[in-house]
Amino acid sequence: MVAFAQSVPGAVLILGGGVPALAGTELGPRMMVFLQSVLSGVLVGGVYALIGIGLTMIFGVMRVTNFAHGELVMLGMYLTWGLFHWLRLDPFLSIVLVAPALFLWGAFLQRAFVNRVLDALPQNQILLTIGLGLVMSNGVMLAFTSDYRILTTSYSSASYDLAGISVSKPLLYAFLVTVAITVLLYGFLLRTDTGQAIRATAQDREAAQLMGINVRWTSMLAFGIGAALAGAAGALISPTYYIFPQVGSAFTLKAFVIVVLGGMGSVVGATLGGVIIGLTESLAAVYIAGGLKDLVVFVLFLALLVFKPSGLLGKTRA
Amino acid sequence: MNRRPPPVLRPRGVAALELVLFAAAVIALWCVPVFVKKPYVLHMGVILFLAVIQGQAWNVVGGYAGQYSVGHAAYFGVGAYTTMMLLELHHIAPWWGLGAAIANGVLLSLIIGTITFRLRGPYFVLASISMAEILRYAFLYYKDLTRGAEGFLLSEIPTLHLFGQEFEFVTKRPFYFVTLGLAAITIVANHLVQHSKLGYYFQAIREDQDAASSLGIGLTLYKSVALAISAAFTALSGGIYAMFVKFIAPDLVFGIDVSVQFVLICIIGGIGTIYGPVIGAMVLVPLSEVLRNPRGLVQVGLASPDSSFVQFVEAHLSNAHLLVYGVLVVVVILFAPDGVLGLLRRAGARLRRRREAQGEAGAAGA
Amino acid sequence: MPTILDIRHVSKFFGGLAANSDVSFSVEQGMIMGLIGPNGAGKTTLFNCITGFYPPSRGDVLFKGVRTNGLQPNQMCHLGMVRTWQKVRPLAKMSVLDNVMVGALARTTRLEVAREVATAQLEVVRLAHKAGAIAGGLPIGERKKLEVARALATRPALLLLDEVMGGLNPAESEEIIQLILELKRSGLTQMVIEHDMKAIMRISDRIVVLNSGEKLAEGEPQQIVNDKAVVAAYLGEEVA
Amino acid sequence: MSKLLASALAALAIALPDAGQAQVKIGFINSITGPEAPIGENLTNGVDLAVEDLRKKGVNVTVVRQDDTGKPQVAMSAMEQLATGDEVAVVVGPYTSASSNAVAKLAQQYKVPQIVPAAAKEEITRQGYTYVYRLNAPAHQYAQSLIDAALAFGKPRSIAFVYESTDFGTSVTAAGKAYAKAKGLRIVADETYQKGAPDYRSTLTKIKAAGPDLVFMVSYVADAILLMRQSREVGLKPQAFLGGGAGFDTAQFESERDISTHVFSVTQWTPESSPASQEFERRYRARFGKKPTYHAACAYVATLVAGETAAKAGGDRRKIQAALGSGRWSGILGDVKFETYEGFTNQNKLVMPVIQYQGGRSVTVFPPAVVKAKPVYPFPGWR
Repeated sequence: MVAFAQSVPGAVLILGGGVPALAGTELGPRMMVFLQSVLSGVLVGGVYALIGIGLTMIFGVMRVTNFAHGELVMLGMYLTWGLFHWLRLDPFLSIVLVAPALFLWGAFLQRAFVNRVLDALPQNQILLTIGLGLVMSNGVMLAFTSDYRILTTSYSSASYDLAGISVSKPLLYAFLVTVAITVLLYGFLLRTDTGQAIRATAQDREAAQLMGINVRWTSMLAFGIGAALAGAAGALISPTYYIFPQVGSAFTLKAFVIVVLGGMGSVVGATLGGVIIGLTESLAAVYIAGGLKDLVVFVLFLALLVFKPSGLLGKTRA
Repeated sequence: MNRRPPPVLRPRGVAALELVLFAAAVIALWCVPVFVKKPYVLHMGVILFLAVIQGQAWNVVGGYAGQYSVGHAAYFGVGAYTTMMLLELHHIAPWWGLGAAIANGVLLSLIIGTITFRLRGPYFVLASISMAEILRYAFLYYKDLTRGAEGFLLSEIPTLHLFGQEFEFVTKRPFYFVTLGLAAITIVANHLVQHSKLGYYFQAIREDQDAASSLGIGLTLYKSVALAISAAFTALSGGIYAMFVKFIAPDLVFGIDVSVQFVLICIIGGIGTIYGPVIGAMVLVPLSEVLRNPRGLVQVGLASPDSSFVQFVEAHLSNAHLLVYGVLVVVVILFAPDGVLGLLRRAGARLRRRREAQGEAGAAGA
Repeated sequence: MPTILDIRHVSKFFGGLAANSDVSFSVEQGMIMGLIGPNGAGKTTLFNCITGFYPPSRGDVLFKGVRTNGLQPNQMCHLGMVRTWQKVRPLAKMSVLDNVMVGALARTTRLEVAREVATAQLEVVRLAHKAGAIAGGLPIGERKKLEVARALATRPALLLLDEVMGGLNPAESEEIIQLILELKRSGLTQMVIEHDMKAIMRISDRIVVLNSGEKLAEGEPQQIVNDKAVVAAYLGEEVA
Repeated sequence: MSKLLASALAALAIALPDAGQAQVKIGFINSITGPEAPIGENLTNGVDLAVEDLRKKGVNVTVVRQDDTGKPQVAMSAMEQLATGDEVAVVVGPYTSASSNAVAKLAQQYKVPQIVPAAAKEEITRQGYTYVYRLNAPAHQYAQSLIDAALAFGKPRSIAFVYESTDFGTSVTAAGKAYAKAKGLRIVADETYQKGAPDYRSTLTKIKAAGPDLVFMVSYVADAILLMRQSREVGLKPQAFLGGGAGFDTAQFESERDISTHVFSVTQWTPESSPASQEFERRYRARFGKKPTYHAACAYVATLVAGETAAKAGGDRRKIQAALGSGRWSGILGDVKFETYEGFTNQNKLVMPVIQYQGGRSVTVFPPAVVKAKPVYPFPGWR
């Protein structure tokens, strides 16, 4: 945690510097509520973004309608919980183990199952991945029962105070890690040969194949990366969430909303989409009702599907 | 992709035989309660017949018209709530309530159809899920109307007076007969629909929407008709489910797992066929019921309470009975995309070919 | 001969790109109109605009004197206009007979009637012996015939054929040519997109040439062959 | 795994025939897995201890356990199985309000006596069911005890409610709102949440802005912990946090000292209440290695009552029902008697003490008759 502790004050400075009006002035309670919910929304949205980016690799790039994405997040959460529970490994450090583990698992799933339905109807992919999701969530239930588990770390409920607005430490760390991962991924996709192969495959499978790209290998890689990102998101969110076998299904839907919102296959779009969903939930909880925040997200999603199916940033749609 | 069912040739003799077998099966099932009094058996029967209705219903829009709705919980839930709320809040008997449930289901299908039928492929699926989720959250939130997460507990079903007789809906027996009857009606209705212009049009839409459209098929109209039929039967099953289980809550009737289960019944049995959902229900229901409550087997006398099977299932699987669903789906999608019925058909076709090879002359008439 | 189809200044844009721009011509009853042009000339887009799959961005399509912009393909079918597809679209899991019955059901709700019509149409395209086969399993030549039979079963006044000879061997092409001519004799108006120049010259009464979305030339086959612009822009490069 | 093993061993032990003793078959529906499982575990332990004690008294009890996973519909099919398949004499449970309420209806229908150990929903014993007996105090007493305590400690003027939208949460909150109004408290927030997506920061911020003197929360385990964590995070600082039992009175909650310290909770039972209770706590700790909660105590007493009564009545459901109605018992919950009063049927009258977490353990601070320590009021701030 040393690395985070060092990086955090800097981040606070940046945030503080970006909003000079906050310093010194007394804010009205209404304004405080607004800013607090915006901040919480953005921070939670960061983790959503990571889940969304994972799915955009799988759905947006590889065109696999992966309905088991939330279960991958769930597996990441349980792995993190296990590492913490038995080895006392900090959740943020456990990413180093969780992400590679999920990468391998994702690659395996792709190779063993998804690969066989790549050219099948989208509904067969959906059902296959739903089936895989059921196997994962119920397998975990067999191993760990359906109890809700909570991770208690020293910083679980700690926060920084920013001119009266509290910044949750675990969420802030999670956000910063998300940003780092996103930047790394973006660099990987843009700068490396493998990254370009993935992007080429995403744009046109057949053309990519003609250009000598090993499409099978690329697909496996993309699915693995997507799963690794989902796992990382699971690790990041576990200090502030509770963990139970069915926790994934809500993430699956959210991830699809984010990917469609941001435009298929767009990493930047998914990041933006995640933050928008986080914000929407947070603001809806304050200004409409806590019980309606998910409903608002789905209404937004439907409206988007019907009126702007290409997403906010994207141009094409299958 | 290239596994396709063999040509379906239906000589008249086969149709007649089918009818006789179907009638015999229904009559035989009708007589079961005379010999078997165990509530567990009747319970299983009711759940099975409901699953048949649900599978048939989903099959109309998902199997025949090819619109993979994974949001059918919307109609199920609306049917359940309509029937339950009319009874609990307005003392309207369920036989009227079920009519209202069907009406509401159809109405809802028109609204959902207008929104979702513009979309294709995964987007349609996502939109259909979203609609059901929106309803679930709305029913959870608007407590004043729906009682939110508390849900409704059935107080009492009034006595039905029909043909000078009194029917009490206290035990599982009457539910057994009602659901058996409705399942038979659903199968017959489905059979009629599929052997009409509607059935041809649904299949054409499933195979190729653009081609269908060029051949004079109004896509929105016929998709909506398919969805309305499907929603009507799904809502009906929801209403009966509410009366039978006696408790409903948003997570119970609007959950995604409900929608997925409807799809699975068809996928496992054989999608787009009349008997697929029947076979799917016959595979899924007993499996999940036994895993959920292995003591039922003890009650029926199929297992002793101390048997290692019962104890193992109870200790390990009863909370994870969906695991078996998951495994089944994966296996079916990968190895038998046409379901159990597809497997049977293929086996049958192989047999027939062998027989045809043996006696050319006899088979030429078909 | 009265005009059955009138295309007036039709343009179709995708984003900023014009797939068709200001195309006008008309088709008279009973004739065969050929539609040719290099790849990407906008032939199929024009078919889509005519049959209701795309609304034209500008201009009008008049069918039997009625403006049909904005009508859906199924409505066009009921008005008497039907098309086939460049890339065949059989209803793969249905039988050949059922495929054609779907077409026939545009004019009836009774299955027996549809079955009779379909059987008759299968005779016309000489596919009756395959009535019970599953459409997805047919070879390409028979799939093309199936498309024609299915379209004919809707009892069209105007049939639009999109490269119905594409991918066929000479014998199969010849069979299709004979079919088209036979249909013409029975009084059916047809509009044909075709790459096989010999074939199109043989069957067409008139030909429209599209190039880069614009109409380059129109006339009888002989005129087209001799049209310098056409030869330069299209035939020239093809021959060379 | 150890839990599985333990329950398997227990089942084995129970299955051993023991001639010459009174044979009794009791059904026990509980949240063995699922979101409420951490509480359910307490009930299971309580039942296990009761079975031991019954054996000592010569009552050979067979407990048929059913897991309702916290879902009413599962509880209902469990009850049907117990009533018609296993043919138990009497049923203890289920834990949650929603399940108990659903099962009560069936208990009445199948004429199987049911003893509700720890479910709060008012209606359970307000529907005139003659086969349903409730040991614990109902929802309105949760609210009354807590609000009375707060009014005795200080001068709060306003109150905010945050609660899970379940039978339990709604029932306790409804009673709480009515009582708060009667006592002149201004209700400044009324926020319900669905369990499953635990991000309450926005809601808590809204409550913080409303500035209530009291924050009243009704939740099961996981949400109770996360609600308090996020309250700390957003810096919510009322005069007092009032927890409505359940998740606020568990070992898990107690162990989260950063957030549990100085939180008040209402309870059905405290180990400090009597020497017998202290003895129970000692035994429980020795056996299970943790502190017993009121759930354990209630389940323990419920099972004792069920076992004794059923043994005396020879397993006859009708006779058990009559005996439950007229009997009297005393034990760690004090005197137990199922009475009919003020619209309640077969309801045990129980005074609910209020506890506060001080220095990592809970101490009784209200009502004055049972006080063991001075309350810390107002809330001194987050550690």
